[in-house]
Amino acid sequence: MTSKLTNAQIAWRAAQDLPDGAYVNLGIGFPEMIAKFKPDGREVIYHTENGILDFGEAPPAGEEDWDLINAGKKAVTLNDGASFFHHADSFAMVRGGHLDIAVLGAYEIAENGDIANWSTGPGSVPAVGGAMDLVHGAKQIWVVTDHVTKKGEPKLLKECRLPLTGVGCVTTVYTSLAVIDIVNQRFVLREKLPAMSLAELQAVTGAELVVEGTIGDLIVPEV
Amino acid sequence: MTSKLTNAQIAWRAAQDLPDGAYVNLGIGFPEMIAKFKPDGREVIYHTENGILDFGEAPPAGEEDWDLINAGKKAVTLNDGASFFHHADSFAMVRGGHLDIAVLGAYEIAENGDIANWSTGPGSVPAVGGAMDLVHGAKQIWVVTDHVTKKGEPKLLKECRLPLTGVGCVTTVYTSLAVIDIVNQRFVLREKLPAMSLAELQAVTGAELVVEGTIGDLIVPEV
Amino acid sequence: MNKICPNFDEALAGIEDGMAVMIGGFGGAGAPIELIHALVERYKKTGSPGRLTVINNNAGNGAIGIAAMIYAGMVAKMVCSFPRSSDPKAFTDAYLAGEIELELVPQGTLAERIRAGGAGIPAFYTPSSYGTQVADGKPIAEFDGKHYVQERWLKADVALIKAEVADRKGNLTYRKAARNFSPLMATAAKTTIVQAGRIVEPGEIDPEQVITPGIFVNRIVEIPDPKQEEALLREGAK
Amino acid sequence: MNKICPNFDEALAGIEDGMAVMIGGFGGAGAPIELIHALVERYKKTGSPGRLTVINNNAGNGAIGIAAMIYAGMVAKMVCSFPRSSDPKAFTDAYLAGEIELELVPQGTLAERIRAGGAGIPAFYTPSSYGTQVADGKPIAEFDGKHYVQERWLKADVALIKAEVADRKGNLTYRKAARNFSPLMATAAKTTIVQAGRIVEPGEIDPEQVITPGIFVNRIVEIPDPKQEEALLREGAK
Repeated sequence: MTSKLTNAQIAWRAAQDLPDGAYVNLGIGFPEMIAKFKPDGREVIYHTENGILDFGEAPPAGEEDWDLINAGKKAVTLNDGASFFHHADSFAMVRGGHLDIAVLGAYEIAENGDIANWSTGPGSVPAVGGAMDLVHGAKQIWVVTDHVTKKGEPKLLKECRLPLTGVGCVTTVYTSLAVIDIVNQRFVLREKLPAMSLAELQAVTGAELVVEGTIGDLIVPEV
Repeated sequence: MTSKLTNAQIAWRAAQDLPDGAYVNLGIGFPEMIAKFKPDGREVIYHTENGILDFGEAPPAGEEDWDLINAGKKAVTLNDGASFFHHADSFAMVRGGHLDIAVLGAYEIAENGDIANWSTGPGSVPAVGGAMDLVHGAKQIWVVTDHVTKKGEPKLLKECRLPLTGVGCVTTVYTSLAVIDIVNQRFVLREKLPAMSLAELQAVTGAELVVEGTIGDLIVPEV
Repeated sequence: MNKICPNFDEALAGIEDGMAVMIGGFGGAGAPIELIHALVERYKKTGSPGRLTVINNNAGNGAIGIAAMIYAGMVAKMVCSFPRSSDPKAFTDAYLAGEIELELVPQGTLAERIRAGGAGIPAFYTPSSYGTQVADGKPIAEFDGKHYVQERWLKADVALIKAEVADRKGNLTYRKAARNFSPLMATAAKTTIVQAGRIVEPGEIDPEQVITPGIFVNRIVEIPDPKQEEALLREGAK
Repeated sequence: MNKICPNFDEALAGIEDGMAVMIGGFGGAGAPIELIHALVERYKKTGSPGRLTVINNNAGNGAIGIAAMIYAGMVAKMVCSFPRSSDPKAFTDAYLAGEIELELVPQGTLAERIRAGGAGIPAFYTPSSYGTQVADGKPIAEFDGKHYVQERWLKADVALIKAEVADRKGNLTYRKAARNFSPLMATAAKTTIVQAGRIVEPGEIDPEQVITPGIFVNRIVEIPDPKQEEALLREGAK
């Protein structure tokens, strides 16, 4: 197997697709990194479930205001034009289809767009947060993820095995090996690492990779 | 038939029952007069459907601000402690049971608490406004009304004949002749004009007047 | 990101025949008179947009605002709670002549349906109108021993609203009771078009005091010293 | 009308065993630490109120706030979306030991259920959780070709919330993202109890800027310089 993208590089690649003027919710953890790599010259407005629109970067250490946090409970700052609102209004933005993009992590993604990202099954404390709302709200649902599990097993599957977060909702998957759109319940390969053959990629993917037109090279700088 | 109360006198009588600290919605027209007669020393907070809590009296003529109106489109003023909110929040106050009292006019009231006050039937332009929400929202629904129609027919009936505004919701009726509570789907007579006998009052009432305990004298000053 | 339009043509572009148009305002407070009249002028010149469904609490007063739309013949249907006003002739005549359709919705249900449209709630239950003609044909359900009427969300192609202050990102504040339905309508329309009395830089509206966050707004046109419908009527506007 | 209480005893009077208590806050922002700890102290002294159902987005962090309630043994059930935190030991241990019940609700559904409780909407439909375990046993309906889950309103006996400014009539403002669930909870509880950092005269809060109108508030206690949960945790509070 060839070398793969780091999480930061996956985030960088996803960030290149952020359109100017988009309203975007970045999931807790890994997806939050995307904001760092937004291309210059594009204005993107970030939403957080706990009631802020148009927040900015983290403040310098020691200057945190713990009443000014994002959904991951990390301290943030405000951009000019920010607003505060309560949780029902915040999820009206989500559920009402007003966000352009929501980006999530995932345990599993199925070729029909199903996603599992909240529960590894019985025995743990279940926690869902806003994910079940986000997957049905934004116009596009992006997933950023390693292409395979830590054990090397495919995370892109014909059907999810873990408890679902949402059905038929994912639109694009940015992985450590490829960029894949979900179109008509199929994984359509858009880009792959140039050093990797289609057969090699298919071998670590749990459902058919459909090719439509040219496959782009997934080339990402060191970040 | 003996003399009867004027609308202003009916409003005065209803106003005497406003509790200190109550949140109250006064319907368009006749019920609005109640505010004028609130006994001194009681603080009552008025709600209007179009998004104001704690509004005050009408401004002097010529000093109206037409962005500061009540549901009857009349200019109002603000008390200290007023607030503005949008229509969904306004009706959350209504539907959610946060108002203590809503006062409405009526064409007909039935002994089970049904009220008809929005439509005189086919041929006219129907208009319902906020009445269908108010009748289900406030803890108490008061009606202020002449005891009979202009033709002298009872407005208090066994069953409403006109299209209903709400079912089983009216709690007290202040009429030109009497004060009547609706308890267990019966008209319970609380007060009547002293010059009028119970038989006389019953004769202009379309359903049985139940007497429980003493009937008070409905005595109202000239206003 | 700059949602400010230099003129009515750009602000009102894409409003087509047969669309559903939410219009802010309760009585004269919040009525976006300049936007409405620009649309009426366009209709008079081009014959479009016609056959509109107009959603507002009322159905016009006198001969300005929504009443002017009705007189111009642009309105096929009104969705409202109270189609009466001090001078309801425009609507009343058209309605009694069978030239305009009416969907009568209790005021709180109208507000909640619009909110639901903006919030992605396809249906909800309300006690309002249970047992009345207005509930005829609607699903009824019992919860905790009480009956409720199922109501559907209400969305629109376009919302025309009036704000007091706006910034280029679309953040809005309103003036007093002119707020009414406008923050809800902004959430429930595909394209929300705002006339604002004043445009400020982003950040000049305190984030605590933004009433409509910019995500709900698509286009803004600045109308300093806007007309107030009720004031116009009292001045005898025709 | 004066909703201001001179002390915690009056502010927290009437909270009884088995009640449902909504507690504002998301993470540490908006957590009414002083109210919570006054209630914990009362429980430790008197053994009441116990067996509480606590409704909050999270399930406590470290050993303060809701975690302190759990450690004290007052909480029978948590209704929340995300019972994890940087230090979720209090809840996790109790949950895995079977000592505390969990009703897991997606965050947007939790917010909407509370809003519905306050707004007199007994049930509504949401796309959230359709096709997942979380929807098991809930009614499903199709609208316009898409499936939705029916959710019920959520109410409480008591809400404990934290405001920045209050007046004696109960009008409130919040501080930044400490707003979160609190304005909703204020509407959905029989008794809403507020700790406010500052009390001002009615009229000093601009009517345009009131976030929670006083109709939703029952009692207020003034807590100048309130503790912030997250700041306390970072200072190493136990």
